[in-house]
Amino acid sequence: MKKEWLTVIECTPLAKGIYKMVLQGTMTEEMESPGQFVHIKTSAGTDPLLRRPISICDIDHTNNCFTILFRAEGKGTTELAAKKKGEQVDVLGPLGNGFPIEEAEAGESVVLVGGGIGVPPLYYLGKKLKEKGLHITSVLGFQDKETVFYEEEFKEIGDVVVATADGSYGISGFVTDAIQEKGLSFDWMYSCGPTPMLKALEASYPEARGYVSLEERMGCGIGACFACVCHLQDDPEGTSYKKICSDGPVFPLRKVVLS
Amino acid sequence: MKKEWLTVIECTPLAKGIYKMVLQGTMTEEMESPGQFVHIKTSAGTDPLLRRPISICDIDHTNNCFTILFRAEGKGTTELAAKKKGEQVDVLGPLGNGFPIEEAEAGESVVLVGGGIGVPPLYYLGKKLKEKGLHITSVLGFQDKETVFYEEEFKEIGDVVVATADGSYGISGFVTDAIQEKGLSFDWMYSCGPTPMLKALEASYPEARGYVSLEERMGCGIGACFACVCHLQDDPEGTSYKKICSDGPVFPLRKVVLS
Amino acid sequence: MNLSVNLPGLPMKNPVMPASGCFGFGKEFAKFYDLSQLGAIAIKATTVEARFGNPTPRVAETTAGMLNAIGLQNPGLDKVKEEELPWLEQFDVPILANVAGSTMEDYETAAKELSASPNVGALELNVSCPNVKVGGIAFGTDPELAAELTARVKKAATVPVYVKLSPNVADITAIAKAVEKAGADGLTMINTLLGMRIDLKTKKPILANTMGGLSGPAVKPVAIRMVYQVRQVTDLPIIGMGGIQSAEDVIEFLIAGADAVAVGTANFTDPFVCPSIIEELPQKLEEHEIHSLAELQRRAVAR
Amino acid sequence: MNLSVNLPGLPMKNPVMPASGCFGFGKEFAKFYDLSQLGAIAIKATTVEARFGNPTPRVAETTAGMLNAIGLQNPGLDKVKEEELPWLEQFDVPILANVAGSTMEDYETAAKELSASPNVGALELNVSCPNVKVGGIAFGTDPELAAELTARVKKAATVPVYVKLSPNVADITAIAKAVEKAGADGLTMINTLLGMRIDLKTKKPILANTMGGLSGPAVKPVAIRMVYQVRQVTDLPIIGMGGIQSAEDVIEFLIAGADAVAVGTANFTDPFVCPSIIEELPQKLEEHEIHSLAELQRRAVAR
Ligand SMILES: Cc1cc2nc3c(=O)[nH]c(=O)nc-3n(C[C@H](O)[C@H](O)[C@H](O)COP(=O)(O)OP(=O)(O)OC[C@H]3O[C@@H](n4cnc5c(N)ncnc54)[C@H](O)[C@@H]3O)c2cc1C
Ligand SMILES: Cc1cc2nc3c(=O)[nH]c(=O)nc-3n(C[C@H](O)[C@H](O)[C@H](O)COP(=O)(O)OP(=O)(O)OC[C@H]3O[C@@H](n4cnc5c(N)ncnc54)[C@H](O)[C@@H]3O)c2cc1C
Ligand SMILES: Cc1cc2nc3c(=O)[nH]c(=O)nc-3n(C[C@H](O)[C@H](O)[C@H](O)COP(=O)(O)O)c2cc1C
Ligand SMILES: Cc1cc2nc3c(=O)[nH]c(=O)nc-3n(C[C@H](O)[C@H](O)[C@H](O)COP(=O)(O)O)c2cc1C
Ligand code: FES
Ligand code: FES
Repeated sequence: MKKEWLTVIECTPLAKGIYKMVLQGTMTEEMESPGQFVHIKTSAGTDPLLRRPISICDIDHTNNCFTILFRAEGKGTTELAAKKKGEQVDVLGPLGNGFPIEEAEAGESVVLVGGGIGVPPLYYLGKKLKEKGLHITSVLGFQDKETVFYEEEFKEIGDVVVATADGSYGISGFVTDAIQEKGLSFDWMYSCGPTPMLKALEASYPEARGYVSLEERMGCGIGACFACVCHLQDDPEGTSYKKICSDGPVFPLRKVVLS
Repeated sequence: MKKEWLTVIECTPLAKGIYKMVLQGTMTEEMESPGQFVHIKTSAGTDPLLRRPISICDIDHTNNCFTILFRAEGKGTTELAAKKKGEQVDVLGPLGNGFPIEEAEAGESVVLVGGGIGVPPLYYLGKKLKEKGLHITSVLGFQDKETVFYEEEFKEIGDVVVATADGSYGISGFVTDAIQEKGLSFDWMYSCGPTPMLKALEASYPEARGYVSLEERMGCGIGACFACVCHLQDDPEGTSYKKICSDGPVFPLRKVVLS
Repeated sequence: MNLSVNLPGLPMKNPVMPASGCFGFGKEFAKFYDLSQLGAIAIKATTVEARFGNPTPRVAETTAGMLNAIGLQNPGLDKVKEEELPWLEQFDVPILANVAGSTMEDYETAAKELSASPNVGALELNVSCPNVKVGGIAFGTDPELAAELTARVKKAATVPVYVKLSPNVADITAIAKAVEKAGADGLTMINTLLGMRIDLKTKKPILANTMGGLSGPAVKPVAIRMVYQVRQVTDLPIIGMGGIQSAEDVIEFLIAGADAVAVGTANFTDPFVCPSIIEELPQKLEEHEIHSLAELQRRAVAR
Repeated sequence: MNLSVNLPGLPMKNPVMPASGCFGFGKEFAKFYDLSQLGAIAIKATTVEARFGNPTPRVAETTAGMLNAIGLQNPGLDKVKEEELPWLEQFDVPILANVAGSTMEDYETAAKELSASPNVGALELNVSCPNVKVGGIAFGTDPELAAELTARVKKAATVPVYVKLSPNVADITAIAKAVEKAGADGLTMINTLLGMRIDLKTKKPILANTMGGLSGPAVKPVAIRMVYQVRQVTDLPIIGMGGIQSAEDVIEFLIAGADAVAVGTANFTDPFVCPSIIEELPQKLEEHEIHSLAELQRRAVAR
């Protein structure tokens, strides 16, 4: 965990509103576990004030670089998208705990289920799982054809099924529809995406082994402010909790209350 | 009076903390009277929020350009100084009423008295007065040698006397000391600088004909908010007033209360 | 989309007006655009006698905001009636005349006289200006005084009366309810939050008046909260303000419970801000799937 | 330059501490720097029983600020005493323990127990948290209740007691005077301003709790004003806070009348903000020709 000025090596549009940024700096050395995130100050000064949490999508230890993919939507991400090659960005990271891959064994099959801007953290995860010798199917859900990204990259690590909500590309419907339609079976499920998607997955596959990565509005990103807590499924009304930023963002399926 | 995005043609340091910026745009067409100012939004967004008033130092109608000189001190001016050639700047102007030069006649002598960052508006004024055939002596006061600027430029329009408060360059002392030391006499006095300087001039030359340009913290810069009013010397406690932004910033000597 | 909003005394083409004190009497902005585009105009506070106001500096920038201590400088009732208001008659726009004073009698006199002007659609009682030391501030923070003043001004006035609420209170709903009971026809809120800045060079407050009123984007969350709170306790029309800079900000106020809005400080950074917002508003409403202003107005924000 | 400040119960190496709720119990920041560098640490509000707090979202960004509605989540008195405070003993830094509750008895119990911990130098009575619906808020806006609570906690506590004032009041000096009379050893101010933001997409408040507390640079002018006002009416030590981001901001608070300061929201944007400010402070003081902190403290800002 470091606060460092990183250098923008690349910042390019990938799909409608979606950008790819490659950042370089010594912070990369600390990045091991897929699914961690960085917390980015998109501009000096107070406008906007808070950092923006963005998942690490890919890591290149040789060049001390890592990749993030993000949707330029609000003020902070729009400013981030405007950074040019060579500019410096104030980044805190790597933060949180990524996807555990120790238990998954060579030869087993994995489904990576990503929804929209939840897709990025699954990419480096997939690479790692492939290295371990697992069979990977990626099910990637997007709004429409224009917002599809990284299909080719995921193809390099396994099979890919794309679904779009409006049916303009791939399977029409949600990722759960796509998994069913393809009749996919798997030993492990790793997922990241909007909460309703994660809930649907937990409901449809109540026995599945695996992990989900969550999002929540954050203050500090390091576990100090209690902005990002969630209840546990075995104590949904009680005082036990997990912090998404520092205990997560990745949790075992059915561990925490998705809300 | 326009709100326009102007193009930065040049932005270079002139002296310690002092920058010269040349801006291009159709707004220049409306600039006639020397001593008017522009109101600049130094960055998009809310940080900083308000515009910064900066005097017009020189006008080049041929190229639709004008020059400003400013001290990079606080947040806004520091950001302005960081602009690069080709960038666009949001400018409101030209604002206010400049120095009247109708009454001054060819052959008469003029002293231009500028203090620090009050020097810039006197430059275009001097050029105009020279065109009219007046004899010009510029008395320019600065803090120290490092903050002296535009001495050469003023030499092109007449005699120049430089004074520095710490004596590190030119005459040691204030502009009033310099005028006395040189035994200058003049038909007209035009001045811009810190209020204590203007007060000292009015006190030392109670009969002088001429004009002073004032500064005040501004809100709107166009006469709507009443942030920048001053009392009149013939009604110092009453309800009559002038707005520095829209009635001024230039007023006849001894017209308004300097405070 | 039909943007018109019909408020007591103020038949507005659209829900956007410049806020009092941030637009003078309109003359300066008329050089930039046709004032008939505006939903209404809230003119600068008028007192019975001309006032010079406070010594300068009167403004200080703060992070995402500004402090002002103008001190109600204005040319006085007679001049406003004889010069400023008649000049504004050339525009097709209702005027909300902001009234201030140090005694209840002052308010009554100004209210009576201003209501008689043909283009004054309504009055806005400035009971909340933090920059006047006599009276003013106390009226706005004490529900009983505010109610008494409202009742007296209602008697004196011949046009609807809006009361401008101060945010410098523990419970804004108490004042809102008190002035409603006293007969107010509407509420405008919020006035500025009392603030201060110190110049490190001089070690003294930047404002000659020491303290001043904070406005601008910094205060918007406080304003939204107060509009929301007041909307829960009254059905009076609310003209919301505090930090508005964009059509999105306007929509946020409307959802919170405002019927119309006023734009203050933003006029200083962009003289075209009001017409720009008015132009953008239909598209932004559509983007957010709002098909009429009526959909939003008076809608309690339930969660 | 000697930066030390000796406040009741808090022998501080320098006038800078992190603000309660913005620093947890220090563990996270200890990964970035040695906490012994800090003047003091204000730990997260502690209640007798563990609390989960409010539903999420609990934070919302605003212009130059943020809203929070954490809802006093904390592990409860026992755990704070047995785990958090002992862990902090490894650092050479006095602790200001923030105490919250819904009843006076809660406050008394927590105060009594926390004062018994060896590294707790003083207590900070959180009578002003806008995020708890029972009790809390009322204590902070009613001078009599605040005074009664202060008196009772003073009896229960064995270390000095600071009262944390709410800015959501019409007259902050009234509360300050009331708690001083009731025996408070110091004041900390300001807590957050009540605010709200609405999400245009959902048309609902962003915070699950509807409203939350506004902090960050946006509120600094309000905080400076309140510290200044309170400094005119009391000689109690004041720990000032609200929007501090830099050494200059610290100096502004000291000139306004604070004896020390706390840094809240800025810890989220820069985890190193406290040590950076401490490092910068001597140079910035020199730049502004301030030769000792004593020069500034208790100096009424006259103009
Ligand atoms: C652990 C984690 C990993 C993430 N990874 C990615 C990623 O790889 N790519 C990507 O595009 N997005 C990712 N997000 C979401 C991303 O943080 C938000 O889209 C972003 O903060 C929005 O900022 P903005 O400036 O566009 O929006 P604004 O509307 O200006 O944001 C206002 C405030 O709300 C917060 N906010 C708004 N939406 C979200 C959200 N969905 N989640 C958390 N905070 C939010 C912002 O951080 C900011 O504080 C991730 C979020 C989390 C928590
Ligand atoms: C009519 C007029 C003409 C001017 N011409 C020039 C010029 O040609 N060159 C130049 O360098 N400066 C000029 N100034 C002064 C210049 O406006 C200030 O130096 C500048 O606004 C300071 O901004 P900042 O971002 O550096 O400081 P900050 O401290 O960030 O400013 C904070 C706020 O205070 C205001 N402020 C601070 N100092 C002054 C000041 N001296 N006068 C007015 N407002 C101030 C700022 O505008 C801003 O609103 C002029 C001022 C006026 C009124
Ligand atoms: C310079 C200035 C002068 C103001 N004068 C008045 C006034 O005369 N009467 C009044 O009721 N409000 C006055 N206000 C308050 C505004 O009308 C408005 O309530 C406040 O500024 C919040 O809106 P904003 O954040 O959009 O500026 C003034 C505000 C500013 C900034
Ligand atoms: C996320 C968050 C949590 C807070 N929790 C507490 C708390 O538990 N107790 C308390 O007294 N103040 C709490 N505060 C208020 C801060 O201590 C401080 O008074 C306020 O944030 C103003 O300072 P700032 O602008 O530097 O953040 C909290 C503030 C924030 C932003
Ligand atoms: S964001 Fe602060 S605890 Fe998670
Ligand atoms: S700055 Fe607004 S009237 Fe002069």
